[in-house]
Amino acid sequence: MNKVVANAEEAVRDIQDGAVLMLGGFGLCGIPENCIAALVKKGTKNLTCISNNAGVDDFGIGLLLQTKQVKKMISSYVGENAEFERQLLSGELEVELIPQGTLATRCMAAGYGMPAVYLLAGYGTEVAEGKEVREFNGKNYLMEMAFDSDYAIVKAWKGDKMGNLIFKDTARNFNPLMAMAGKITIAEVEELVEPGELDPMYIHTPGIYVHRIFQGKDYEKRIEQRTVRKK
Amino acid sequence: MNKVVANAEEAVRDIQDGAVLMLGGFGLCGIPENCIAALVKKGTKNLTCISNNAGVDDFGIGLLLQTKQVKKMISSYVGENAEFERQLLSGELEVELIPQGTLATRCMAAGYGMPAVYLLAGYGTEVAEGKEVREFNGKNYLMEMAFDSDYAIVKAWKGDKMGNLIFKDTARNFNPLMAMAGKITIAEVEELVEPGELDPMYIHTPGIYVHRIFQGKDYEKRIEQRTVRKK
Amino acid sequence: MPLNKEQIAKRIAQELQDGYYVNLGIGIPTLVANYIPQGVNVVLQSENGLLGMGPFPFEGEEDADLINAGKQTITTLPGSVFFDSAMSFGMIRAGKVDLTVLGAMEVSESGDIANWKIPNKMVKGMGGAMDLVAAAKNIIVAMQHTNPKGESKLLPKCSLPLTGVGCVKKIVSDLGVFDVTADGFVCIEHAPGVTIDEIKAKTAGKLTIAPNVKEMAV
Amino acid sequence: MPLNKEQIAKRIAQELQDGYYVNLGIGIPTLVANYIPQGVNVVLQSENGLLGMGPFPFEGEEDADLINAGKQTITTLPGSVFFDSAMSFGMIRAGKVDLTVLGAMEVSESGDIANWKIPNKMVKGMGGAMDLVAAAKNIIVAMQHTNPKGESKLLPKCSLPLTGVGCVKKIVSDLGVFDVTADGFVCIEHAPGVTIDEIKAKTAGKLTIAPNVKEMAV
Repeated sequence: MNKVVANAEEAVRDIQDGAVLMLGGFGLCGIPENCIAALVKKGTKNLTCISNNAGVDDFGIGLLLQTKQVKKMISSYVGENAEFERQLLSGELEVELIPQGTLATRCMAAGYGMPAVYLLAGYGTEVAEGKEVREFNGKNYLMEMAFDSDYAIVKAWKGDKMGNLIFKDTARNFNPLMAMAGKITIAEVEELVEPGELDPMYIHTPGIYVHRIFQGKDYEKRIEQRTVRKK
Repeated sequence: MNKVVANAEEAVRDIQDGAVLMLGGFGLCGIPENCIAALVKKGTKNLTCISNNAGVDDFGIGLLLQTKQVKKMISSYVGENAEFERQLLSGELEVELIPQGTLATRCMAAGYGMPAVYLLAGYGTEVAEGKEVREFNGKNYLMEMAFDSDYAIVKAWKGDKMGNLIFKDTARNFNPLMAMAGKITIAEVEELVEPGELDPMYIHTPGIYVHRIFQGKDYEKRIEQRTVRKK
Repeated sequence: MPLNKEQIAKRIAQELQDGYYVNLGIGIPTLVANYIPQGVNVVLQSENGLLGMGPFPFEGEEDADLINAGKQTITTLPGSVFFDSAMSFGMIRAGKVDLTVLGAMEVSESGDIANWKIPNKMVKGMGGAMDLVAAAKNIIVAMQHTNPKGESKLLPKCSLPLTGVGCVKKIVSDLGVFDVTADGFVCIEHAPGVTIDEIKAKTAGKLTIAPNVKEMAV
Repeated sequence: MPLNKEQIAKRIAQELQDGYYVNLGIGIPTLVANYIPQGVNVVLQSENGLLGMGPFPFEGEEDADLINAGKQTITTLPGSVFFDSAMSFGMIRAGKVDLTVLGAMEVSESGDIANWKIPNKMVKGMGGAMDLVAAAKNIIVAMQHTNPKGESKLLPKCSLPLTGVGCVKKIVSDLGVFDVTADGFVCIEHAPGVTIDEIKAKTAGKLTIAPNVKEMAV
């Protein structure tokens, strides 16, 4: 069993043009910075990116947008990105907007081998168009399908060489859900440790879901909305 | 906010005859010993118990069977209990057998507000009788409904006064799933601590799911199959 | 005088009960946290994966890994818990969050809400709003009664694309407090100095004035 | 000579590949863990919520909170993980477990399996068997070729209530190794000293002998 790869370049080596990727993170929090940089360097084109947000102009998935590597974004909120807006309005970029909880649950469904789930969000709205509606206990639900993605790329705080992962604070967000959902799951971690160094009771993502893992480097961990109070 | 109750008697005080209960545990591992004892003492009758197993003759849910308080068991495996077998064969007790993963997932579905899920287990078997079958990607799934239970009764290792829970090792099993699924969730814990004493990154059940919590006592934690190797 | 944003938030805070789990949206709803009544303990949920959201950090103590759903740096409190996004919306969908407060562009007399999309403008997305409005068990809308053009935001039917159907239970606007009932909007309180006539004039949807309507205490 | 249980387990162990995640059922399958080839690292899953199951504890070190799906006291290994029962079956259903080995009362030539219920006998339940057989991506059955009455357990159709449909990929019995194909059972190996004629005589379902059938190496 050897899941450890040397770096981001090796981790994303076989991602082909046209691949469907899941990318963990909420805003700029908990995003796989190293793998995004490696994808920019590799120049893989026509990517479909499933990710809650699309980064900002010069960080996160925004970097892949700048280089026009993204064909389609599947997100819940794509607000903070001027280049994104330009590509969308010009028709260069396709966008599918999905309620945030639906996005999360469709990842989870994939990880749990459940092909479809029934969710409340979006009933009676344009999100419901073309979807099966079904009533349970007097409420209307939409049938939503599990995501089918080629790669899930996640960022964890700590991981061990068997692929077990722990996420820090709210940098957890979509990461463990996507980790479960990828046909191939790539995890970059701030600290890679030996098996046995993580307490088996407190692992968020069991290593069985993780195919490649590497110790990331040079994390910027940019803050999108720095808010403070005075001492 | 006051979720802390004095003891098991107070925790189960309002459980009425005919209630539907979920009881955590796998075999005798991670079962709510204190609450079971309190239910025996209280004498509540005609209970429907959703629990993976039915205990042994003189421990676990077996104690509620001895006193004939159980009308129906919903379980995946009920093997180790002679009194159970007698009541079943005599028609005193109703039993619904459910695949273990289906049992777990129907609890989870309730906790996630998903009214129904599609699962593979049991297709083509007698478990499928009366259930909707649906094909996704060439495989046949059964539609399984979220459980609807009045009370979930779980046993945790540590808990804080806001109801946050941590389970020990494989005593986790069904406990966090059922904790999410009860209209009222009662947690008994080996160690009750102040809010802030549990690390917020490593809590298995967020307190929002827990309505009553108490420090249990006199845990026997019986081992069902003691297996050892020689030093 | 119509209420200012702080007063709207203050009025909504009166709806909080001890032990509530509450999700506060961006904008006026966020301000509600500043007016939680004495003796009332509530736990704030942030849908990106936190129960027990605390105040903003002190300068220099910001942590990029600890943000709220508005992407602001925040802190935790004793008893806080982190979880993933599926569990976060799962607990909302399962009715475990007692109250959700959010803003709106329009609300209809049947409780429909529109707050995510304006045709022909750049659409940023619904984020968690559709999940929250569809699944939360109690939803209060905090908003201005009229839009910048002076048009009513309480309508017979929403004109903008919907976020959710029949889900708003109560509105606190700068003019008053309104229950959303099977019989349309019911004004139960008016802002100090705001007349019933003004409320009637600025409410396009079906409006009833509660017999015991009173002046809001803020 | 038909194989004994240990030999069946030993033969199945040859199917293990480095890096496999494996679920071993109760009985003969459990013995497979004793014959994992040198240099092959596998991780054992126990469906009650553990990846990385270790050996039984030393006397006096048993822990009531640490058991396997057979309710036996066990230990962990470096890299072990605990999780809840929904995630446990979720990872099986999602095809993350590479191999499941379990016993059977009957297997049909189309891969149906019966191993949980005998009519008119006390039914203890299916436990996790139905989930495992329906969802695991690769299933090997370990069993005796015939029942105590000498009747074949490899049948045209199962006579007992099914556990799962069309799911068994391979059988290792005391007489040989059989692929379960669209064309029925295909004997690819025979036990040392067991003749093809004996296998034919004791197999009720459709049976083909592979052209390159060989003697099993155990």
